[in-house]
Amino acid sequence: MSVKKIIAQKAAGYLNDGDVVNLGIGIPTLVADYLPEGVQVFLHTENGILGVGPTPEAGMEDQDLVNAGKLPVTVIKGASYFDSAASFAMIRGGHIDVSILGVLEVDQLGRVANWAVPGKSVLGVGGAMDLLEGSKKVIVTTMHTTKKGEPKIVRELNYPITSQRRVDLIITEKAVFETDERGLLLVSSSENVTMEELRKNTGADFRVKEGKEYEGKEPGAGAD
Amino acid sequence: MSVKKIIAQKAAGYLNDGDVVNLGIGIPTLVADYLPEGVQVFLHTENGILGVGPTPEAGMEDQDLVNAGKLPVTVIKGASYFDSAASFAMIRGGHIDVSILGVLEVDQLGRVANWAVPGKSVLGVGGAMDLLEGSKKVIVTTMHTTKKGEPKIVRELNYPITSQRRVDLIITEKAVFETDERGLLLVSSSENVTMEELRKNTGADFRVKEGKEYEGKEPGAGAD
Amino acid sequence: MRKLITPEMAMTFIKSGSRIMVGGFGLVGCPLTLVRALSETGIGDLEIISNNLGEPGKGLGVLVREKKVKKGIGSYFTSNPDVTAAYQAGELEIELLPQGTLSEAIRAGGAGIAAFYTPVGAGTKIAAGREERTFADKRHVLQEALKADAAFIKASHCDELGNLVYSKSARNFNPIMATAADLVIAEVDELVEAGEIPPEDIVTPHLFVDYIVLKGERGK
Amino acid sequence: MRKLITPEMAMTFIKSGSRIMVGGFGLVGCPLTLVRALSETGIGDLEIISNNLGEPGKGLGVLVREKKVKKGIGSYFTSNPDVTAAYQAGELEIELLPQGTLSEAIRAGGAGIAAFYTPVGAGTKIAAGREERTFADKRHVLQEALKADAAFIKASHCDELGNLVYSKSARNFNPIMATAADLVIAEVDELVEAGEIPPEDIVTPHLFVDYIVLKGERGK
Repeated sequence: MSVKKIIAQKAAGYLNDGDVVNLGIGIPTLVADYLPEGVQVFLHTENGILGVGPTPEAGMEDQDLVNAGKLPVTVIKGASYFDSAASFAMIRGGHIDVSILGVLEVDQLGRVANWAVPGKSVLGVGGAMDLLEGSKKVIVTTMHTTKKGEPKIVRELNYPITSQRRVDLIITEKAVFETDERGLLLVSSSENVTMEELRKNTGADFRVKEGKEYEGKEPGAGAD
Repeated sequence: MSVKKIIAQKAAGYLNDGDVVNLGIGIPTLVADYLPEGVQVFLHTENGILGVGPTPEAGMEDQDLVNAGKLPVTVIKGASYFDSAASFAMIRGGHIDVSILGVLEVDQLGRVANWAVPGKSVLGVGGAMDLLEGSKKVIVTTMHTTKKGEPKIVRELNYPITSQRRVDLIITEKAVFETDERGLLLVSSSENVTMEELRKNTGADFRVKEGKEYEGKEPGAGAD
Repeated sequence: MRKLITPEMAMTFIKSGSRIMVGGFGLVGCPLTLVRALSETGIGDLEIISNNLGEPGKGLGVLVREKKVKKGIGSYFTSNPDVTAAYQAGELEIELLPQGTLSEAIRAGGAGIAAFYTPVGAGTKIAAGREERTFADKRHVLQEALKADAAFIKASHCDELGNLVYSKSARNFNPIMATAADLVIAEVDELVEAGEIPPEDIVTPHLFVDYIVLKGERGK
Repeated sequence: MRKLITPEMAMTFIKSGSRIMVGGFGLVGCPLTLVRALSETGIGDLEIISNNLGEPGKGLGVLVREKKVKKGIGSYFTSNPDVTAAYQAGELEIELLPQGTLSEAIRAGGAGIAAFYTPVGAGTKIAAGREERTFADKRHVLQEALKADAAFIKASHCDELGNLVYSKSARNFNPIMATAADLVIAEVDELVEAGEIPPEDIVTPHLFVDYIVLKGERGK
């Protein structure tokens, strides 16, 4: 299984049956494929669908039916369509249970940068800020380091911040962190990852969550 | 024809084909019965209908289908239903062509009191303020004087004002007034009403609109 | 259907002192089964957000008669003389808003908008003491959003996920109240299977609805 | 049908320098016939309110290439490299808003709400210099309503009065833009008779719609 799929599978373990979930582009999109048995979630997409289904087979695409990434989708039974103001009212109003997002960076207070790159023209934000601000719970799924091996979890953001709201969970291929008002809490690390390696590859300080083992252990479904 | 029906008929003459119209309780409700030939209007009611039709026959009432006066109504072909926020978005957003309202008083700047009585508990306002504020055009239909013979068009309101917005037309059984930033303009008076009688029964100053005859003449349909 | 409960069970989620939104324009679109179930409990000291407080002895009027309503927030209470009497006796507090400001404040509550500026009411007694601001040379009044602990709403039918559609003008305040409370209980005439309501026709998507109660049901 | 006109006739209502809202999320739900008709006129210097400015050479992207757009107000322009290039060349002004703030500002424009407070964007670069205010211990940003001279929207079908319904996720910005412009022109796939769309299912009531154009129609 690819590393990205492993991260997606870990994130899927944190979803509860009945959750309304918004999935970002990239790793988050993969989460839908790894839902634990007995867990049905309802996928919301900010362009105006509740109840997104699997990708259609080639040739079966409907040009009026896309997700927020503008990719063709299907809908499940009981799905509904609504306009953009209504869709963002759902997001901003706190009606989305979980958003799963990719990031450029997370800081040590659990705040995210995922919309703009310094020095480049800032011409796109989409729903990133609304989702971070309004979702009841935000899960970040990300590779632990960049392609160049630099930490994505950093003391201070190098990229423009997306929201002052701290995310609830950060899930990488190496570890899972929760956050509290003081910062990051290591909940678990992957089997083959030592604490030393984790400290080295994490640009921010973190504490180990009390009562949690911090090596070689994954949280179970709904463990939060 | 009763005096109230005469007022309603005069008001109907000011409606144009295709207008979206909101009718208040009382004389305004009667206006629908006197539309000139070739003039179809679409009746909006603030509890959430566009396309209100005639009163249903006895025994044919639908308990889910009422107007803002909570009276049973029907709908015409092409009618639609919407929620209260959407309905008042239409009103406040300037999407209603004409509102026809009853009043307690109008002042000499054309401002209306029609929601509260001084000294009594103020426990109801409904859509009165929204309709006055938001409608493209407001027509007041009212008896020229109270049952006691006191003017309803007054220099200063004795009742609490409903909106700072001045109405466009005031139609009574004796006269029709337009308004401008300086006050009331007599557009026409009824055949049997002398100027002396009009001045006596009107509590506010008014000017006679330039180029208009002011006695014994009614405006034609769509004459505004 | 996992969201389907009895009216009595629904009332176990409500506490004295709660703020509850109740749908309906007068009795039209009012969740009468839920209101009756509430009146059969000992729950009182309520703050009710509703356009009206029912009619004498009908709908929310029952709660007024039983002196279970501490405060009413709405736009038109004049049609129930019991409300006027309770208000004058100092037993009932009233907050009166223009109907459009009321409905917009509820929508804002559900939409995560903290406050908005409306021109309606500016320069009138209803806005006395309120914060004002001028936009495009026009006076506007600041209105904060309204939210509630619970909303009782009435829909015509509902699928097994909790998607709702409404009948005719019984829609009124129901769809917006469904968005603006921590706990939303919908009373419906009829249940259908998921997929029976076309996705374009659903007015209240199921994510807003916590529990469903069947109209007229009692005592299970 | 009295509201039915040709795309060419529709363009006679548009002037250079106008501010126009254009529906659609990318090309989905974008009124492509109207956009093409506009590109075939000499009308330029436009301010376009739209989530995106199309794709390179497609939809609104045509107007960008032809340098007919003076300013874009939207939430996501990154997907069209022509926009980035024009922006960097100083030929195109951009106002970027979070997508929810954009859609709410358009709704507010149609609903007679002058401005509102949203928590989204507070404390970020996108809200730099904006007026802030705290509600319930949370920072909020003031956003004024957006209106336009004209709106081009896309619906699936329309009855003879101008009532509109939309197809699936092609609904997006169209219903709100239909409320927020002085002149609203709807491009539709199909016309039906009044009464064929059930009153509960109409998404945009006809009072918002000034003119109707048939999709794909040209040169009459």
